[in-house]
Amino acid sequence: MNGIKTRLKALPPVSWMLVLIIVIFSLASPNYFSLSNFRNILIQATPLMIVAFAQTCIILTQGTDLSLGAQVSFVTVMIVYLAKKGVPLFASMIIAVLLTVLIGTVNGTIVAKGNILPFIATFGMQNIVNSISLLLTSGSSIYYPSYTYRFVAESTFLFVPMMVWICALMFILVWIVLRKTKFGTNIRGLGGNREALALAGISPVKNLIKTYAFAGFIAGIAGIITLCRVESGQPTVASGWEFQAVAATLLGGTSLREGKGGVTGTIFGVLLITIVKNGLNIIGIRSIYQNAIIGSIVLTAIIVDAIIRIRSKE
Amino acid sequence: MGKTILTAVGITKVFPGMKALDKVDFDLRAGEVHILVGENGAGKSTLAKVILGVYKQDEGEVFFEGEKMEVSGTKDAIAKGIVAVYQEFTLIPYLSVAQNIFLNREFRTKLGFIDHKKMESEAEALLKSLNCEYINIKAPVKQLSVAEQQMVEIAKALSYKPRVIIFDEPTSALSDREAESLFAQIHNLKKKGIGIVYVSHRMEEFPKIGDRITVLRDGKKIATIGINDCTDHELITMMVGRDVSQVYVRTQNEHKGEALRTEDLSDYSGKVKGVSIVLNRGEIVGIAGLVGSGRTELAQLIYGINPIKTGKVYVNGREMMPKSPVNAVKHGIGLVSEDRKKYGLALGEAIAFNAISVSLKKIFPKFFMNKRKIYDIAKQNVDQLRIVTTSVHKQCKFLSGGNQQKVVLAKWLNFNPQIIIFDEPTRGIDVGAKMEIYKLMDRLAAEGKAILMISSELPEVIGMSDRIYVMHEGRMVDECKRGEFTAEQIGSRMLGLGVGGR
Amino acid sequence: MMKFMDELKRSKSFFSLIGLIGLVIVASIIAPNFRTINNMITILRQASVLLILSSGLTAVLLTGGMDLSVGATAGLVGCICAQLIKSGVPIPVAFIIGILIGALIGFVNGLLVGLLPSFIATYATNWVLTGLAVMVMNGAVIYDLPKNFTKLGVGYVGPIPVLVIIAAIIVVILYILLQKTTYGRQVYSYGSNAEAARYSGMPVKKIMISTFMICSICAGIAGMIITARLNAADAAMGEAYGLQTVAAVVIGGTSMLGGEGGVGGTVIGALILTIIVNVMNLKGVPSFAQPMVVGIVIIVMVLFDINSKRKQSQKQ
Amino acid sequence: SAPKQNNDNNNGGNGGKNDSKVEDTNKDDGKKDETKEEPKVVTELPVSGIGALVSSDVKAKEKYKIGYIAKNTTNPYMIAQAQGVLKAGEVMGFEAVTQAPATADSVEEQVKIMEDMIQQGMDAIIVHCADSNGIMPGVRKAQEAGILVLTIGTPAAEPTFLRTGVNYRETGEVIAEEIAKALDYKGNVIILEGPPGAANAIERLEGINSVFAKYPDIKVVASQTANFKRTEGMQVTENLIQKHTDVNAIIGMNDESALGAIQALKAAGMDNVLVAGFDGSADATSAVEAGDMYVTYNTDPYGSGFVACAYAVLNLNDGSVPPSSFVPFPSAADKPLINAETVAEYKDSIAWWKVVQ
Ligand SMILES: Nc1ncnc2c1ncn2[C@@H]1O[C@H](COP(=O)(O)OP(=O)(O)OP(=O)(O)O)[C@@H](O)[C@H]1O
Ligand SMILES: Nc1ncnc2c1ncn2[C@@H]1O[C@H](COP(=O)(O)OP(=O)(O)OP(=O)(O)O)[C@@H](O)[C@H]1O
Ligand SMILES: [Mg+2]
Ligand SMILES: [Mg+2]
Repeated sequence: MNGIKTRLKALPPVSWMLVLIIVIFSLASPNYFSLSNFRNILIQATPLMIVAFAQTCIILTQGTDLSLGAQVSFVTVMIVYLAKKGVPLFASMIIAVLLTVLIGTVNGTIVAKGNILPFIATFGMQNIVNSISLLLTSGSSIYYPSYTYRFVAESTFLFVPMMVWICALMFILVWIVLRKTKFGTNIRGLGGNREALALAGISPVKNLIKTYAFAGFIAGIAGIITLCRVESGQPTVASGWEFQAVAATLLGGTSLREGKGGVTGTIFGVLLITIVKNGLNIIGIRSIYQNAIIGSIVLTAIIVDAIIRIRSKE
Repeated sequence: MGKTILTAVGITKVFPGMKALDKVDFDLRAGEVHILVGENGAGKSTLAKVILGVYKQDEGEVFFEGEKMEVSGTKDAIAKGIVAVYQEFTLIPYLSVAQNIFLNREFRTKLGFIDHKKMESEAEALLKSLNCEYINIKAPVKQLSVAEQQMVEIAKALSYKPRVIIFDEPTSALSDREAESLFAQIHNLKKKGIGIVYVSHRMEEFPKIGDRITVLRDGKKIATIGINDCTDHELITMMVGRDVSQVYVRTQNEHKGEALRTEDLSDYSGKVKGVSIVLNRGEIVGIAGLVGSGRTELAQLIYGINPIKTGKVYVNGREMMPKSPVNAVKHGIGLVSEDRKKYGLALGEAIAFNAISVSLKKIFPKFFMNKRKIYDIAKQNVDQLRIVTTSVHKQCKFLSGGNQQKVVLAKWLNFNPQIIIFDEPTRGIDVGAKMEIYKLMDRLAAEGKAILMISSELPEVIGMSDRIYVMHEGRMVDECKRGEFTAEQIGSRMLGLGVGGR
Repeated sequence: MMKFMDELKRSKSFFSLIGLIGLVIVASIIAPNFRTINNMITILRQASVLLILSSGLTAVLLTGGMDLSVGATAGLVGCICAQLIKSGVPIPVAFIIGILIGALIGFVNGLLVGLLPSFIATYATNWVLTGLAVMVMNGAVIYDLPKNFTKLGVGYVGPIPVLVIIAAIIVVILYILLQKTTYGRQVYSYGSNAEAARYSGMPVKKIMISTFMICSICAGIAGMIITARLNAADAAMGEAYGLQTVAAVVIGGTSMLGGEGGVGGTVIGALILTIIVNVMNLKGVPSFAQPMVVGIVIIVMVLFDINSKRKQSQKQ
Repeated sequence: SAPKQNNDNNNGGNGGKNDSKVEDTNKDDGKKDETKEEPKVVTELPVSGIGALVSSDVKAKEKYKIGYIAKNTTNPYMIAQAQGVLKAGEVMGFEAVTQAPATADSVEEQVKIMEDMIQQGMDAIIVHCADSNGIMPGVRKAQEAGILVLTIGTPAAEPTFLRTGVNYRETGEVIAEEIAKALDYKGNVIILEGPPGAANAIERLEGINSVFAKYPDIKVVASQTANFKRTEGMQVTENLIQKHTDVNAIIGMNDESALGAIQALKAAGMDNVLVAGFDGSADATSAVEAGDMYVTYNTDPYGSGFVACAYAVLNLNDGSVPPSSFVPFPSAADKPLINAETVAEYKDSIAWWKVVQ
């Protein structure tokens, strides 16, 4: 019992705001509080959620990866591009993910060996990857129908949508990596004290590269999921997700400094953003007000969160 | 004492623009404590890091048990059992104590995952052997106090079951009690035949643990001698390269009226409880106390860093509300903080810019500035305080600790405040620099400035102060004039014993 | 002369300058039309908005902060200004209101940054401001502004576009403010070590907030100038500038960690970005490939800059 | 009840699982053969007039809920289209809900909005697709939930109940012909393309190129993207006229980029270059009036939204279907060109943008 209480207390403040927002929306619209809508929300949250998992790993190393959104778009394009060339869909998926791992590796190498701040290095990479996606598609989307998409995006297993299962799987993967492996320890070390890692005989450079590559891998999976949702190669589908992922990660209690935080909180951050968007649509707020409202809610959540954190420290 | 296990021959290490080590020889025997002393920037840490493989030497070689060591990061050293407690913080803030101790040597379960349980129980045992069972093994080290963190660092080093262990100023963040348990541990290690290199500026520690001493000066080895073969005085002379007859300089002078007074001062964190002190012009007042007794917080309250909960501060008899350092500085108060890297200096900026950072508006009241003038002022500071540097354009991060502290002092001298609070002004700096700082404080007092000095080195407090306040757990528990009490008496007051006085 | 060269070499934007010169040489060789006076003026005109935005942002980056909301601020202020002018407010008044709104946005950003990492605070305000711009415009586009206003964007004084003059004035003001005044020194001190600046009795909150205000005011001016140049205002017009501005500042050698760099470098950075796009258009590089070139240039420039700077500072 | 789905629309995934409104015409569950009859076909356009003049006699029999999804909230074009839907709701008597993605032109968010609209139990969804392929999952889900899906402008990859809005290829052809004629079939042309991947811009471009291909003396000297934006139209033009000083006409893939080109030309003092755009926006109208723009094309978003609603309501009322799955509106037959001759009338009575202000 006490265990539950402390666990509840350990949840980031954003989780409480989440409850509040759900209550408000439920009161505002009869269509809101339904099982099917929550399923809907979970499905909608999945791609961003997975990207945010990747971003969390990067933020734990005191970095940000602005190329994640571009990587996701790139994967949707690459898979379809290859499939159209006759490569089996499954093999295309593997190749595309390997390519994002490669992109991540390049990112990591520039950041670690070139001493460039991740923000700017990955911004450069974002441009490059975007370009590649556009060149591959000549700018438009490419269509390659397959039943696989629907299997991933629309089927359920034990009453839970397949998307959500995949998301859960990715969560477990990242959680285990961060919590139960040496690599995860090193990720925290990269954010917390790089010197200490080096002195303990761990190569910060190698681990940084590995982290970006790992993030690339996760982004690759997010790309596959996104492909299944939009059923076509979309060169710009995920632009801006990297920033939303940063916001979600920070809302979830991961800090831009010192390797503090983890992937659990990130879930709440992503849910907040998704739930607000969904709710505003369901209660039918005019779209020209939506951006201002979503932005204000995210801003408020971040401020409240910061104030609570500062208070609790004092 | 055992046979020689580690030898360094003719080590030279050049950093851009300077020679940190110049053909230094060094050797360590099994079961001995070999103390390394020298002024700031003498090259002690550098030597330690060359031995560990952190730095690649430009000349010379290091042998461990007759075998030449490779320089490839710390890997080789760790494999051979050569480890260190570094001068700088080497923990990872949001990993648990246990994870930090076993960093890169994590226990794994059969599946290859980290075995947190096993690491925690091992860590617990280790800390117990250091009398630190009160440290929470599962907590992120970020939540520990500085002293506790230092003990974790030590535990981490010991966990390697080392053959050679290098301590680089391990006690500078520790209280006496913790230092004692470290010394006990060192004696244990000695008995087990482990070689220990011990770097420290605290000379009173040497006889307690040391066997031999090597003195470095300006990157050169001056001598290696047995601990009983020289006096403190001789040692200091070797370190600074000139005769120093007297460490503490204090010319008596008249006190010319009250400069600063606090009444019943308390802060929100509860670390300062109803403190009332008085500080006169021309006087040096020392505050003695244990680490954590709230002295720094008191200084910060007066200086306006933290908000005051209750109480008042008077400057020259007039009440002032220390809302922020801006306000304090306006009232002529200066603070030399205890952590120069964090609060004292912009390490990435040139010496010149640091030196004028407080007096910017005073030198250039008309908004526009003139860089020539800044450089001229800084050049004067460098000459006057004997700051060792190639130019005033040099970034402060390339200076040694003592020289950095002098830049901090320059910054206040240029502003010329009437009240100066020194918080641990000589922490981690060498005797030569220390003495120069004492001289400076004495001069300032003679000029009629009021000086409040917080220090954890009791001899320093006693040697320099005209009056001493003793602080214990946030309260001023005692006050005495110069010569009224012995070190033992003050020490027991600091511990909260024999509270009375007035 | 020697002294000048020395000073230049020591200056933080030395390496960006080499990059710019290299680029100009390459450009003149591969694109013959590049060297025409007309094209030079075109480049300056195109660079103007970016120059104004990035000079302002330099102040924020020097404090170690980040402002991701410049694009949205420009968009919002431009829209409001256009609305005001359309509804009959005199141009100078509208202009001043625009600047005030910019200042207000900067002030709010600054307050938030006291609480949150600037990166995330300004991302959130960016979101809100973008939304506000859409609300202000109600989805419409304002067009056909008075000639006196659009002159700011398209007019000439002699052979020189008014736009370029405005940008030059702002750059010079910021250069003097940051390099030659005690305020500028405080900004640098704050950026190098905010705590040390506070312990030195500097009004750190004011410094930090003021830099955000400078940045947003510049963004506001830029927004109004975009409006004047386009002779129209739409809610999304600032969008493309956000990250580009950051890139310009960083390519110019200003460190995102604060305390290092300056407006001089930023001018170079903004010119580099503008010239690259200009040359690519002249050479007919396909638009899909353009971001790739820009991305590579950003990475290569910053790599070059940072690593040569490191070597240089070690030599000292 | 009668099957209401258009016949040439069977592959759109009408699962018809749980709703009586849409039934599968392929998979016969044999329940009601006797009720099966040919759906009524609406042969005449259910509206009259274009632009602000559009009107209709169609009335909804019930208070249907019809959702509209725009591409963004920053373009007056989209706003006008939403207005058309809202106006139709008023005139025809149904509940209209309009939405747009928070991230401009994000098809992924459009899919999300569709999913959310399914939750709200819409009877019909009208969407201006940001991307033909990307919208498909949403379209399919909506159709499976028995919701009528209509597209305006960019079609969905697979047929839906109805597609309306202009035929982009046709608009391109019409404008290109107009320019070609004005140039006396010879000269140099610069084309300012739309955003990479925007289907409408691509089709429009095809239309233009197919016309110019017929005239060997007309040369397209440069064709670069201006992303539908005025800033970029201006910037790209500024750069291109450095090189192509002898350009005779510039065609922007929309009014915004064309207006940018006009700004650049003016600044460079090149005032005998013909500029053409598409959409008939307010600003373009003034530019035509002022003689800065040669011609633009009234793509009438307002009327298109209105038309789409009319067809949807008719179908919801009694199952009637449009004559084909693509009913262009307005089409060349509606005289959509706005040039010096027609601008006055357009501005006075037709202009769709008047509904926005
Ligand atoms: N990484 C480095 N780069 C450049 N110079 C350095 C570096 N590390 C040390 N130095 C310089 O080398 C000299 C020796 O430094 P070292 O740290 O060995 O001194 P120390 O004897 O340990 O002094 P302290 O008592 O202050 O710790 C100093 O002048 C210092 O400034
Ligand atoms: N802001 C802070 N964050 C983290 N730890 C702090 C902070 N301020 C003080 N501490 C630590 O808390 C403990 C109590 O410090 P405090 O400043 O009250 O003691 P003090 O009497 O000034 O002792 P000393 O100056 O000798 O460390 C010390 O270990 C100190 O380093
Ligand atoms: Mg040292
Ligand atoms: Mg202290």
